[in-house]
Amino acid sequence: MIDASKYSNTVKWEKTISDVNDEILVNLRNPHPSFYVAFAIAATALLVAIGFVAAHTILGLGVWNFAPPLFWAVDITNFVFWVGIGHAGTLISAILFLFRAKWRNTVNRSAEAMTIFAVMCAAVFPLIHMGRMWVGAYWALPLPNTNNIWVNFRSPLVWDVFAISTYFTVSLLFWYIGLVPDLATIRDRSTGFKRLVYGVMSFGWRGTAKQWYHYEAGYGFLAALATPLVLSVHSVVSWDFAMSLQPGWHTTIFPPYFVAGAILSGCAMVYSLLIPVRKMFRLEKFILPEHLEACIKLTLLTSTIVFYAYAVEFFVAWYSGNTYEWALFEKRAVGPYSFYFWTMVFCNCIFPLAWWSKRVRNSIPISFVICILVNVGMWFERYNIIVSGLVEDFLPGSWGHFEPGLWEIVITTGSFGLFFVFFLLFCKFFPIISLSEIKLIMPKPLSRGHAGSVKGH
Amino acid sequence: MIRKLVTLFVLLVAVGLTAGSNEARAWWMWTPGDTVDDVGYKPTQPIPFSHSLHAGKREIPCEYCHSAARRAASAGIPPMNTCMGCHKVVATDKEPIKWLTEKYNKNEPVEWVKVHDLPEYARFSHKPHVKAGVECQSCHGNVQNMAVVEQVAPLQMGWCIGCHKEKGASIDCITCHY
Amino acid sequence: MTINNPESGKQGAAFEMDERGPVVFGPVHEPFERPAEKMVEGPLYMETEEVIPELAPLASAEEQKDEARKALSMNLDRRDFLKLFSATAVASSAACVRRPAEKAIPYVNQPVDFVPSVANNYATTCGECAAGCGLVVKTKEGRPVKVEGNPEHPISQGGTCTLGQAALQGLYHPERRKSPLLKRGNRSDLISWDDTYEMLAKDFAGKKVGILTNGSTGHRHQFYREWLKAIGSSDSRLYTYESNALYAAIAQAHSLAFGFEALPRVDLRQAKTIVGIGSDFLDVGVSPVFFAKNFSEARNLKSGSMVRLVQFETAMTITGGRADERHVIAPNAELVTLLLLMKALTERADVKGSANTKAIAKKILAANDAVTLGGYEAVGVDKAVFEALATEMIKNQSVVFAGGSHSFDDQATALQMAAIVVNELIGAYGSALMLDRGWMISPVKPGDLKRFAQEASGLDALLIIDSNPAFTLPASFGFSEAVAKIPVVVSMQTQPVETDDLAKYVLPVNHSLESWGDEQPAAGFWSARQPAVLATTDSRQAEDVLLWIAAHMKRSMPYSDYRAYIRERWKAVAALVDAKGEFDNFFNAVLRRGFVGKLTTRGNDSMRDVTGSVKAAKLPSAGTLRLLAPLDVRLNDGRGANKPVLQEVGDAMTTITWDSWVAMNPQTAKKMGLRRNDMLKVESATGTVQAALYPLPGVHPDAVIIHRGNGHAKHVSKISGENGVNPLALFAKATDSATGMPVTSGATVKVASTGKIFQLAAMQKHNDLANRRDIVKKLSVSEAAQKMMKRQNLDEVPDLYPAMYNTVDYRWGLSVDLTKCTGCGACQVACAQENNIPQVGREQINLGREMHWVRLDRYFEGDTNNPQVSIQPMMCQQCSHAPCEAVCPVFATVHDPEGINSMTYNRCIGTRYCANACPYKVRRFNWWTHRWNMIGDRLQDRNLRALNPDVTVRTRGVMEKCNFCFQRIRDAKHVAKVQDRKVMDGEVRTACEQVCPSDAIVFGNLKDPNSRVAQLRADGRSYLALGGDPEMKEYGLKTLPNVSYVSHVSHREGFSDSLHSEHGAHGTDAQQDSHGKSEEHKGH
Amino acid sequence: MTTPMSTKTSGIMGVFSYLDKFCEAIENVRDRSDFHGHESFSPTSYHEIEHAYQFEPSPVRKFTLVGALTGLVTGFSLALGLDYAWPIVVGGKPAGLFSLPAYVVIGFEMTILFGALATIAGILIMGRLPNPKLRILDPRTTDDKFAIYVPGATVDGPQAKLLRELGADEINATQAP
Repeated sequence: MIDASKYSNTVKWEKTISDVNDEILVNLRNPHPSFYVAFAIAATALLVAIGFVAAHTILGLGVWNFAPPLFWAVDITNFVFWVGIGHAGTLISAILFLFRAKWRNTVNRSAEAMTIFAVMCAAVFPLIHMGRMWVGAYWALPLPNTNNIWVNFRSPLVWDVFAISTYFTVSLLFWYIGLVPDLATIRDRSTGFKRLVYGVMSFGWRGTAKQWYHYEAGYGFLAALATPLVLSVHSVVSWDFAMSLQPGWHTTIFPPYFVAGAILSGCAMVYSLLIPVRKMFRLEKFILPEHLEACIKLTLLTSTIVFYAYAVEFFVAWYSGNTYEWALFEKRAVGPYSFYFWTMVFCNCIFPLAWWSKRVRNSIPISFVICILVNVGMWFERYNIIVSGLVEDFLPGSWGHFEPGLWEIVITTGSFGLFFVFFLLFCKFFPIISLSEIKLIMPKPLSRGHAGSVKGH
Repeated sequence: MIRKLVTLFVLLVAVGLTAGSNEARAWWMWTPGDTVDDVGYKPTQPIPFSHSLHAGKREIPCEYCHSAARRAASAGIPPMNTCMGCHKVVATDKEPIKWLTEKYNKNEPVEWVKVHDLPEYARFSHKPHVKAGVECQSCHGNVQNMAVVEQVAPLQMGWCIGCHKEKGASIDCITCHY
Repeated sequence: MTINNPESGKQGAAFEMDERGPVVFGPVHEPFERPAEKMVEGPLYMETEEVIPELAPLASAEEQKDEARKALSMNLDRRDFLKLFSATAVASSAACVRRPAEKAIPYVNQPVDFVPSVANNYATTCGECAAGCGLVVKTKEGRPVKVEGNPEHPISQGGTCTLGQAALQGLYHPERRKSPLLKRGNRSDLISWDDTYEMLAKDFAGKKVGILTNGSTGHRHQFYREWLKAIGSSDSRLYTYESNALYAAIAQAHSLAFGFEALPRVDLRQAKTIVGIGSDFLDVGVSPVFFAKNFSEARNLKSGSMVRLVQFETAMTITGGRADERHVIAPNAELVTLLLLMKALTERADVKGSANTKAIAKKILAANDAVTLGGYEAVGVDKAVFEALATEMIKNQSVVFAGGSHSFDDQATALQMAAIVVNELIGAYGSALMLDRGWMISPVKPGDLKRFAQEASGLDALLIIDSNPAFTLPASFGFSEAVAKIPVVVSMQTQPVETDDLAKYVLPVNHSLESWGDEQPAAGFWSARQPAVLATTDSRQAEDVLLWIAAHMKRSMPYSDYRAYIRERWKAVAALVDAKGEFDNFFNAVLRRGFVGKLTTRGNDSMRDVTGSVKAAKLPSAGTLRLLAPLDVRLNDGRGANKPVLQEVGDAMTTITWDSWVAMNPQTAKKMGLRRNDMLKVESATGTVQAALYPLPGVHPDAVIIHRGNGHAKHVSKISGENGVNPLALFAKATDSATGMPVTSGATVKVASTGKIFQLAAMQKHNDLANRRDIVKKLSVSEAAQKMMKRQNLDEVPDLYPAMYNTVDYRWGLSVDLTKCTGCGACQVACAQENNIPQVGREQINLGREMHWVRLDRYFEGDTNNPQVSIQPMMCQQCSHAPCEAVCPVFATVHDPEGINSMTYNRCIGTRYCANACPYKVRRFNWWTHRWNMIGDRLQDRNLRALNPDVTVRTRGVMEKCNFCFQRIRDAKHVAKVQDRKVMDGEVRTACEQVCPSDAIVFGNLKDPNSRVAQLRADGRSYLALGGDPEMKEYGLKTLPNVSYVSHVSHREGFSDSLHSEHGAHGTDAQQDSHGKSEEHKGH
Repeated sequence: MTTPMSTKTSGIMGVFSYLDKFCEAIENVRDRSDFHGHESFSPTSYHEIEHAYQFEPSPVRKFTLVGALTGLVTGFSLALGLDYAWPIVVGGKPAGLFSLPAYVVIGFEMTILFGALATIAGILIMGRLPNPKLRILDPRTTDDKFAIYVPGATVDGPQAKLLRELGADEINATQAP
């Protein structure tokens, strides 16, 4: 009746479930000093960017460096980038949950948190890029109004509003419902005001068998709902581009291509977040090399899909015989924006190939660097799609040129600041690893011998 | 403790709402969509000109004074010489008429307060509406019964659209916004 | 167009006008007047004295006049009324929820012809240059809001040039002086007009007073002469001066050749070949709109052929851009070229012209034998070219236009003389050139400038009226020095200019839209000028000032004001046109229509022996860089430089705005190691200027071109001050001896890089078509003639969605003829004026954020040294399947059932997705808040009063674009509705269509198969931009625009083939310089 | 470490350290009448416990289904309904059924959103959450201990004895939750 987990056979755990609460929740007490340094940097970047955004709201969008024929540039690049980052969390929580991939239990909490903060970062950009965000926020939603006019449900941007807000809501619920038992754990370990706060946040979770049973069922359904959602969100985002006629945008491969890219960037981001967090909060004994390797394998898989998508996109551009399409792709590869293109190709497709070697895969420093590069590459992928797709399109008379300026750089940095401020706050106040879920994949506390000792005896 | 916190929170919210309510209303006023209508707006005019006397009791047709309504976008506020056309001889002993005559002789216009006011981006023309046989009263209310003119219709887009849909008139955006 | 009083009769304005009295218009002869093909409801041109008959039918003429006087005097109220009407009062207390209370302030006495919110139109004559085009000024609530060409006016035929279209910005220019200025030493004091008259009367008493003024063909110069005489000076002390030296040169040449000082009037309708020798007749010329209209008509494909333009030029002009055959000649080789052509002609036996002419031609050639022998190489054109051309010219009806502002050297009059001879040899006089009937009056007297230079030292006082010689003459001419010696200098200007610095008195005078006056563009054809508005600042009409001065000198002239003078003079005009009945009626009717005329005729003169004037033609010296300083099409000699709208219309060939640039041949630049935007030092013996380089294809390798117009002194205007450079500083003192006009072409210069880079604000970043086939389609004449026969339906495209426009009466469409468009930019100015489009300034243009609703895309193709030029006006295509509409999240841009892609500004939230989705990139985003009420620190800020009240002013964060001037459609539909009829073809004209001097744009109802635009759309030559190749069942993007283009038709060899070959694939050097390398796809 | 002993004991907590023992205990006690109303606590959702109880499928799925279907209908009717209220042509596509493909996105997103919200509601409702009145009986159950709470039993009662036999490490008296 009680099977030893398949994983616990292959994964060599040094810890037991009794160590989980004590060692993971150490972050609530005393983080590494590097935490404060990181937080200060992130907060500074965020505050500076808030100042810039305030200024651009007052002065006008003209302060940005982009101009016709580019009406989107770094703003929407960041939007797509962050939405992409936001894919890994729910993918890991939902799809891998359904696939019963156990390694997910070590990383899903932080990945989900990352998702939520990334989607928040993403949602900021459509707002600020309008310049008059109050109008946009008010009108882009289907609210009753005295004008008797509603939103255009045929616009990909309205789909975006629906997709992003649904995704954010579902991810948030998914993350929070997973947090509830862990918050109860923290509540049980604390006293006074803190106990009250965590008590309220945990809804009074008690961990009875009935609760666990409904919880598990609901969690499963949420995962089942979130799975198509994960795949749909970036498809919808890709339609922002694919639904227009622009060369380089108007292509059917975009949805799968974007989803794969999103998962690639998300997994790479998860990895590059886990490494410092693992160090900072001394979680090496819980996030084991085997788990990291599994994450890398997924990244490698999506990288090859992305590689394929790039190749197909090029092939189709050539094969279609469409002058405009092919001229654009040619320009991407050898034109004035080729730097971005080749950065993208090398970072997303070529460097990850090193992971075919198990040694490289298991070398944390090398993998960390490659993951960072993949993130850079994925940012440039979006930059490349948007900028090179717009800068030189149909009529040569309207062509232009674009390089990012000060506002682009500061606000992009600020979005990273926003992300890390939230992520670090999360690391400080919430369990970084899902306590209840990691207990599930650890050796079960069995009386018959092999399961290690139980605390207190 | 919880109770104190809750009380504090409620207090803060209440104070914030009170202080910000005017501002918030003002903000809504500027929001696209014109959420606050002006029904009942009844400003005090420089002289107590009574439509109920002129248009009601004396049955002067609207277009006698607002003569541009059928020819132009704007119905026009009658120039003072229109007033003086009658009031050179009529009711010259009344205070407001004396005031009016004095102003007229000084070549100074009367500064009426606009009652019906559309935003600048909504382009309304009286001409086609008059041509289509829309009664003045259907938008301006029974002015002939009003001693002081007040706004009776919200003059908001939804209201316009409602009538346009009903009458089969154009509901294209560019009809009014260009 | 608004009909002022549609209820007054269903017959329409034209009939009503005739009913008004026994007004007889002089017969305007063929081919001068365009026949009215169709009755088009036009505006009722109001003039200030008019009273609407139905309201005051019984008033006598005298009373009417009083009434009108009163109306005018009420204008003060009118303006206050406006101020208060448009300004919103201060917001009431915060507790009040309502919008800030607005005041509604009526007139005290409303003018009887005034209907609030209905436009009054006044016919008048443009005063921006001396060409005398007819204008209709649309005024709203007494305030001019738009200038349009008078469609009935035979000179401009409804068109206006860039400069004329921008007149409103001059009228409302915030920098216009508010009061007379008296300068004493370093002090300058504001003085009252009364003091001014008093002081000037004292200063002028018994002195030798002179007047230096700009060109005019009307009664103005005669008035000045009479005034000079009246105050005791000599009437010979009137000096007329136009910086466009072509007037003087042509007039002088004709004076020498025929003893008759005039400019021939052109009629190109029958012409088959036009040869331009350094000519700029489509750029500036002598009457740009008249020439453009003429040329455009000759460009109509009639029975399978159209006029062929052969241009020999050094610079790359708009005229050259239109040429079917263009030869690049060495700088200042125009005369030699013309002589070579003359030689080729005389060598043919069948040459036309009288024996006398032939003899003169022979003599001229003999006198210049040395030049003609070695000329071909020096000029850079083969002999065969001239021979072939000579054959063609003799066979066909042809004409030669020679000279232009970029080729005005010391042989300019000789060039004109040679042109006269050549035109005689090809029989152009009498067919294409009219000197015997309705010739064009020269606005200046040739030689006046020479006379001024000699006599200036003898003057005691000088009045400089509406002329800015301190800027427009080269410094080496010595104008400032000469004037500095005159004790009393009075500068009377509509706007601050450099010449003011030389004056003791600076008097603000009325803008031409505030003035009375007249012009006589062609002999016997009179065009009247009346004020459309009372003076907007405390200025006076210059002529009235003179009358007041005379009165203060106790030497009154017998006129109360200049208007009275004009009326008096017009009695002669009335006699000329045989007007019967009351003169008042005649005068009123003229003001209403804007012009009257009966062309004067004279006998033919035989040509005098002019050999002496055309001897010693010089061969151009090869290998040295020569500077040409043409007049700028937009800024002219600099008079347009303080108008942001003109600065922001890009130069047609370079698309540069707001700057001066140095145009050089790309290969020369490459050889010298110079790249685009390199700041160059251009140095001559007399000076140095610094401007950035633009390698311009089609320029002769030895030529350096800097346009005139920019480089004003800093204190003159915030807009033009220190903007660009004035190339005239580089010219040493040299004049064309026959006219005394300074040379503005051919100065030897050295060019070196300063090592700095200056980003020229060029609107177009890429200069060729990148081998794309469905953007600009080109046809050879024979192909075009074939296609013309075929009808097509461009809307027949396989489609999943239901057909549109089935249930509506109108489907608005536009057609642009790429053969006719010259790229002058008048449409951009008209559009900006009509639609309240802001100007954004150099920095924003550099980023690419220009706001023009119509972009002029200029594409070079072929040889870098002599490219083909295509200009494509690109406005919103109003796609039926608009990619921009579906992507807007808030329905801010949706489709009108009548085909207009509407843009609701107040609904727009600024996602800018529509602009990204637009394949034509014609949407414009408001990146900033544009200020309208002041000249701020930013150059683009404009006068609030110049705004068109019919068009919403857009705020920051809002997308905007062309909407086919929807306000005009709306007005016309309302008028039609009231009259229970449909809108007629031609009743609605978009601002761009209305202004177009080349008639390249046609707007109308596509549902009416007989409308002009529907005819053009069905014409086989038409195509849809990015519409693929429908004949091959390939439909491109299938956006189904309501704008169609008529293919660019040219006589150029292999013109259409270039589409399907590799010919167009090579990027020009200008593009290479900006992009590093040619990156175009080389075709499949 | 343990709940303070109260004078009024209303039940007992049998605390287990081992999952297998705990499951065994559950299997033994789940149908006993003297264990009626018992509650079992575990640190995480071991499926072994569910199996030991032999639970029926959770009713949360019904919440999900109803929520998702509501969302689907809402999404499509929102889009189509507003189209019929004011049919606007964009990009040559008339409003209504012609534009249906575009509304699939709206319908889909609303399905997911409503489904997810309903699922959460299901978890909370079925799990009697949030309920501040029910207290946690032994904080160690959220750490590494398993526990069975038997209401009404006493430390020295038969239930305590049975639990001790089934391998409970401790039997503590607790107050009613």
